[in-house]
Amino acid sequence: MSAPWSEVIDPDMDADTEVIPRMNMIQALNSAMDVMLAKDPNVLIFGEDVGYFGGVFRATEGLQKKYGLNRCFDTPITESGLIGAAIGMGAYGLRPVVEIQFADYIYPAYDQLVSEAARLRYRSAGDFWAPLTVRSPYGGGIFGGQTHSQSVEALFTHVAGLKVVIPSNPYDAKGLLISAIEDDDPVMFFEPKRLYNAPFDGRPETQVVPWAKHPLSAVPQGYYNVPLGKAKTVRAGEAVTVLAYGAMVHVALQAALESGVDAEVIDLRTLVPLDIDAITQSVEKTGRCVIVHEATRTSGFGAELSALVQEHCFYHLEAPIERVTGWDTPYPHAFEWEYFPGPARVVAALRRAIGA
Amino acid sequence: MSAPWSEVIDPDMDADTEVIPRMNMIQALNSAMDVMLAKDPNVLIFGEDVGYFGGVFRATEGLQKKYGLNRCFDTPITESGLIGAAIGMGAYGLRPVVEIQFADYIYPAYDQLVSEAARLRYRSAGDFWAPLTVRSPYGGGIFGGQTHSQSVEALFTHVAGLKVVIPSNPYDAKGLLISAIEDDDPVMFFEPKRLYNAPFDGRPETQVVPWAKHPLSAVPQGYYNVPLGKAKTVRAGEAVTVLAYGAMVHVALQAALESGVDAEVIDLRTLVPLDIDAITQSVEKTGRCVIVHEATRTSGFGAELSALVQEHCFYHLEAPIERVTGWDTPYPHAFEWEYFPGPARVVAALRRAIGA
Amino acid sequence: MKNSPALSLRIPEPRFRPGDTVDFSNLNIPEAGVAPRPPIDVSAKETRDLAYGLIRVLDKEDRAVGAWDPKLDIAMLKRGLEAMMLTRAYDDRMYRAQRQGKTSFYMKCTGEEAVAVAQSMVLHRDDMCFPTYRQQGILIARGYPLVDMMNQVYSNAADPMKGRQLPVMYSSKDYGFFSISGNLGTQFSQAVGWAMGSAYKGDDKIAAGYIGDGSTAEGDFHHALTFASVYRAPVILNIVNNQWAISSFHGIAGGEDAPFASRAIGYNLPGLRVDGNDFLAVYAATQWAAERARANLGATVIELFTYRAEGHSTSDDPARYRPAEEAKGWPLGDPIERLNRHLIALGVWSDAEQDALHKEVVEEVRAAAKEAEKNGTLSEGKRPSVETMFDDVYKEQPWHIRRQAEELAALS
Amino acid sequence: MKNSPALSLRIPEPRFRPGDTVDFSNLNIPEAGVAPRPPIDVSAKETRDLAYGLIRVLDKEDRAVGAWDPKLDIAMLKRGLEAMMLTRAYDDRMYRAQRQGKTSFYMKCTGEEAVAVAQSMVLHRDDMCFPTYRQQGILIARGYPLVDMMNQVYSNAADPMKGRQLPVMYSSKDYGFFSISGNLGTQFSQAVGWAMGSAYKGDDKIAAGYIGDGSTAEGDFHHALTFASVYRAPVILNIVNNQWAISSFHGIAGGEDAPFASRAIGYNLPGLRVDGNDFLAVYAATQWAAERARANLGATVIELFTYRAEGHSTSDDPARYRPAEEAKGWPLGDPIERLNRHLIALGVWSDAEQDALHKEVVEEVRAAAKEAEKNGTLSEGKRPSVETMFDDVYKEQPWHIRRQAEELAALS
Ligand SMILES: Cc1ncc(C[n+]2csc(CCOP(=O)(O)OP(=O)(O)O)c2C)c(N)n1
Ligand SMILES: Cc1ncc(C[n+]2csc(CCOP(=O)(O)OP(=O)(O)O)c2C)c(N)n1
Ligand SMILES: [Mg+2]
Ligand SMILES: [Mg+2]
Repeated sequence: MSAPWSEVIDPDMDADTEVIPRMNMIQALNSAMDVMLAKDPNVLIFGEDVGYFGGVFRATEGLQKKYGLNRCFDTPITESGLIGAAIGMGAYGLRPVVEIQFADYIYPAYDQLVSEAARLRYRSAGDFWAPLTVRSPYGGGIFGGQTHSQSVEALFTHVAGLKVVIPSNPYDAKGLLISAIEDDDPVMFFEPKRLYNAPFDGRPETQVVPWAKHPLSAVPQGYYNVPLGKAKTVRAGEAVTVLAYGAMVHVALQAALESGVDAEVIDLRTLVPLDIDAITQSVEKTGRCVIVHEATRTSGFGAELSALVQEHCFYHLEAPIERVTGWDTPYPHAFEWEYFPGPARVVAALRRAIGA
Repeated sequence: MSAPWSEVIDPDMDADTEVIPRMNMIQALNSAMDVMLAKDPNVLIFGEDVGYFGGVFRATEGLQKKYGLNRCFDTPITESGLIGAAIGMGAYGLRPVVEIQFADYIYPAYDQLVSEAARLRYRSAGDFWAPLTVRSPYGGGIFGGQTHSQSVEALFTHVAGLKVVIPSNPYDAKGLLISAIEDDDPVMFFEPKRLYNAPFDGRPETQVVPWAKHPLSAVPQGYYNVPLGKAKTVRAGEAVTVLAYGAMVHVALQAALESGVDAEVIDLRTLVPLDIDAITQSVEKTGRCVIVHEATRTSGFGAELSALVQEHCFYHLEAPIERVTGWDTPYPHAFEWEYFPGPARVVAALRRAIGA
Repeated sequence: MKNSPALSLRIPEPRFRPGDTVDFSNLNIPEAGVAPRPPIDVSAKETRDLAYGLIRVLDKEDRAVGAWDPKLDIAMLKRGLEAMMLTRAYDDRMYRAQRQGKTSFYMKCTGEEAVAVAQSMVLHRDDMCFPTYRQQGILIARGYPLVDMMNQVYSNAADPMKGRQLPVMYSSKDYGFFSISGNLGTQFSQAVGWAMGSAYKGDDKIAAGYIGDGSTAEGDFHHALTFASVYRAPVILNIVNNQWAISSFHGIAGGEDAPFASRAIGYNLPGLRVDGNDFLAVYAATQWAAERARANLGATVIELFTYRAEGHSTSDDPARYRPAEEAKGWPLGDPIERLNRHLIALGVWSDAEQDALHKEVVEEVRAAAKEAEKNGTLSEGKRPSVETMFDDVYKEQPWHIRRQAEELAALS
Repeated sequence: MKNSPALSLRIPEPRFRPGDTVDFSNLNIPEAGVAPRPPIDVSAKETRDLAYGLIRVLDKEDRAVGAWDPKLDIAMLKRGLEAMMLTRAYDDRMYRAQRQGKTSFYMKCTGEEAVAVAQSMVLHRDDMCFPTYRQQGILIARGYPLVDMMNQVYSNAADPMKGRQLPVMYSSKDYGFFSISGNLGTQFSQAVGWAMGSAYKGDDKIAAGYIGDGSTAEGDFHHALTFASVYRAPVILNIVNNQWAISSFHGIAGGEDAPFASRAIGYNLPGLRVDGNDFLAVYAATQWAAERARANLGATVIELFTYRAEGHSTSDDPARYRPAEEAKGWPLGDPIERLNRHLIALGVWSDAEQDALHKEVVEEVRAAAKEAEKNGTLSEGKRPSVETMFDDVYKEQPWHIRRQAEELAALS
């Protein structure tokens, strides 16, 4: 069976940089921050263990050494405190890029993000704003147990004033992170940690193939961006539309391959603002829709997608919209693969969706 | 025009209590706590300003005087701290009933609720649990501006392990609160503050009619309960199903009346666990569905309802499911009635739903 | 174990409840002038007595005494007096406007005017204050137009906040006044972040954060002190201890057994406890902290010991939980009266001048209100235009908000 | 203003990074025996010197000296030694099990064994500990079956937590060991709440909370101290200062300029700073605090000054951020060695006995591991039954979770 990403539509790499090295997602993220630290003196990076050590996933490795203590430093372990400080710095005119070590640990900062970062521009009628970027690894597939595996995106998509971005490959990761840092609104940037070092299609039993073998690991060394708010069709198809993001993009591609269903797979990339046109165009064509995410089902972002699809495409829909998601339980350590929505579950949903 | 609640189907008051006084919602809630403090020495009440003063909305008035300092007391202004303490007390074997002064101020406690209260039973495999009840006024209609008007329910419906309850009238408020306090799981109990002193159908220009004139203000003085997880059909109809909760139940009834559309209005009462049977039975009958809530639209609980309805009733649906919700903005002080989803917006949705 | 006593909870209660006779004689109030004024590079530990004491300058004879006397010239004193009086007159007018139904809500700072006014006179306009809802005196002392403040309170067509915020939640970058949040405490750590921004850039601006006694219990208080200490941020962290948090007395926040200022020492930050109703003491302590911050020596925590003389807000009736006469019994007096008496004691002021000034500020406020009401009030007249309610959620309006704006427009 | 210096940030850095020579000679370590032991009803302020000092009992000659000597009998000392050695042997075995792929993750408490072991010997089994992931010694000292701990680490068929939790996140109500959370800090305020529960009921049980030096920066730390102070809760609030928080040294949490114990005073709580590698000092300080709590005098904050001798977890390589020899250079030594030497100094113990005991505990652990592995490991053998993953989200399974369980079952 060939790797599912052999079906990936090639990226349009319009960045005018000579060298196109291979990067895994961590390297791509690191490169984005490197580029932005060099480009804009107002960009600075902080978070727990991101300084000398370079972060528990090594995303900020070498940046303190290269740019100095002031530009990339450790913070006390208080997610609320560090977001609060970042808001103040943002209001000062800086562009803080902060890391929350795991998305599971973002809750202490929820008030600062929801009540403050998201609302500052609105409540002051544009007098103040805080252009912060909050990076955080999320999702499962690493036997992290219930506090290193959570998918929290829906808790932020409900909050007007925040943008929510989730990349699925190194090329997008770098380009989207640069866009997020340059954006004047607060951006929640969730990184599917299972994809950091290699793509993963949801089949733990198969051998890991490194990013280097994936076309989207060809990442220009210099500056480029991938715009926020634009989805990407990563597999064209006629039978059913699959909406996915993060690690689930790879699972969806694998499921399309395994099932033989002619699925069109859309990588949403940005959840808010959503690329509704890409979605409706596809569903109007296929008449069927499967939504895949790792988060708990009830009130997950899949609910919003399902609601939007039926609002926009009701008269085109030929079968119920399917949701393939994590269960409404915490992520249980011993049952990683029973919880993780792998290709088997997506295949089943694809078959149901096409009535097979 | 007659009051919309004249159409309310009468409650089945099977509680064997003699006196049925009239209570507004605050009195009903107070009565529920009074009954439970008397019944169970493990019940205690705390929160900001709930002690001597009796709470900024007077829900705990008189309880400290009646039961003593220990049973009903003020806490420091730290929502996280007071929920943390409540979890510890719950684990000790108590049944804390805590007040978060406004739902807008619940975010500092989000971590304790999501990471701790919701997961304690699961992660300890039943070794520990914390049966706390978190009461909090929510919603707009009182010119409270963006930090006294928020509807936060969807942020909790996404969290496995929490129950979410929202009453729409004094009778239910008391009966549901008693059930919540007796429940062994953590229950988020959101109170539509606009309904505290009188019902409100979304028409600010009409004169306030007190609860006393509403049949559901007949609240038994003693113990009774309304079970969690059960919706209630508050208006029978054939043309379209309206799903609502809290203040929106009254708005929906008013819209049905105004529009002349033969709507069936379901008061969900409990969002998690949801009474899916009541919903599907109705939608299968009407083939149309309008969902109404005050919260911001994107990723609101309406999204989950919409997704569920189309999953369960796809082949019965004759028109797109409509969502009438608050806008994806903070609640702007000057535009209370432009933000609040009043009957005019519901009427328009009802008409669209029936294709009129 | 079995012979240990039954445990019990201690639920703190204030000394006086409605019906009780107010008697503050057991409150330990050090004499004016006795607190030493250490050099600004003092170690945190050495400020211990200041954190447990009370810095006071104005003595019983209304003279300025001791090391903390800031020795202000008469013009400055008069400016302070006038700004405090204008603040009080403004509060009175807006309170009445709310009672008349012209707006939904209002909050006074009566009795606490010295805090905001004195501090804003020390700080530069390009320093940034992160105020709570009781520092309107900052804007007033800095000459922000009263009419614009009122436009905000009325949520009218000229409201600089476009009707988005509850009354009193002002914002003005130009006047060094950060957008007020309804959420308590959150801005304390933001103030530290802003100050860190200035330090990061190698600028010379400093920040001032404000938090109420009750709100010190929020985590933000701890985060702010931790960050300020670790990164040595140029910030003044003010705790406005007005004894009450709505109906809860300061003891519910843990302020009875250890003064709030004393929290600072454990973070290696100097803590000053200051008579908040003593304009000169507030001025001097702030000056000390500002010099310290500008000299790159880091943050200072100042507890401003004052009293909330009126209700929490227009939604509150304090007589339900404290004796109606408690405010009058407050032993540290009223900041306006005290500065007035000081000027008289200096021989440069008279009761007649005070009366005339009072009339002047009342008239100034009255005129401003007339002007503001031309732009509408919450209940009547012009409003901000409705479409604007969909702006500024993001810098650019995304499609879904645009469609919602259209949906609303289509309804009318 | 313009002549003030350019501001700058202070970013704290540890004294040694990889490549540096470790030299702790500038660390101020008071002599054993010098700290006074106040009565348990001492005021918080009077514990100031204890908060800035270091309570130590074992002196350079391995004798127990001073007012804090708990004067334990030999049997108790040997019990403590054995529990610490068993803990270390257990850690070593489980660490290797992880390296062998038998589980996903493991965390040792090497060098910190005295904290959990001594404290759990002071506390009663029906008191409740709210541990972090480095107090496995509590369970071990109390005789909780090693096999069950291993079953948890392996997430196997006999895991008392049914495979739900990451390794080391034990829970046992019966052993006074609260369910560990992966979220730092959260349980500090819960411990206070539990203690308040006991006080509310008029019972005599007390609670002990644990938090790491790094985690003190979380708001929960502040909330716990505030609640403990306000309601006078019968709780011991332990700060385990092992110098490191993953790669961040204690200075990033603000522990360099003011010891963590000193935070307590500002909340009117006594603060004790204790040599955490001195079994006797830990025992004595805990006993003092427990007596205080049981006498209804309220909470005590104890900073346990120790050193994380190994990596943060199996996912960590400390040589990336601190000198490999730093652990060996730690001037307060190793708790097991120190207690061993004390027993030898007392003339009741020998190196040979120590060796024999070591072999015994290693064998005990080996046997337990063999037993546990019969129930499976994470990678092989029996697992908890899959359906159980849908239990205990709520007390009763609601319809939507039941349907999801069915959905999963239908797949296989
Ligand atoms: C996070 C949060 N919790 C609760 C409230 C409700 N609330 C508004 S003001 C107030 C009292 C604040 O007291 P204090 O900090 O002493 O300030 P003061 O009003 O005395 O100036 C409370 C509880 C809020 N606004 N935000
Ligand atoms: C809320 C939260 N933030 C971050 C983390 C990630 N994390 C796990 S352990 C750790 C360091 C904790 O250090 P410390 O409190 O000193 O405890 P120690 O590991 O030294 O025992 C961090 C940052 C977490 N588990 N929870
Ligand atoms: Mg106050
Ligand atoms: Mg540590």
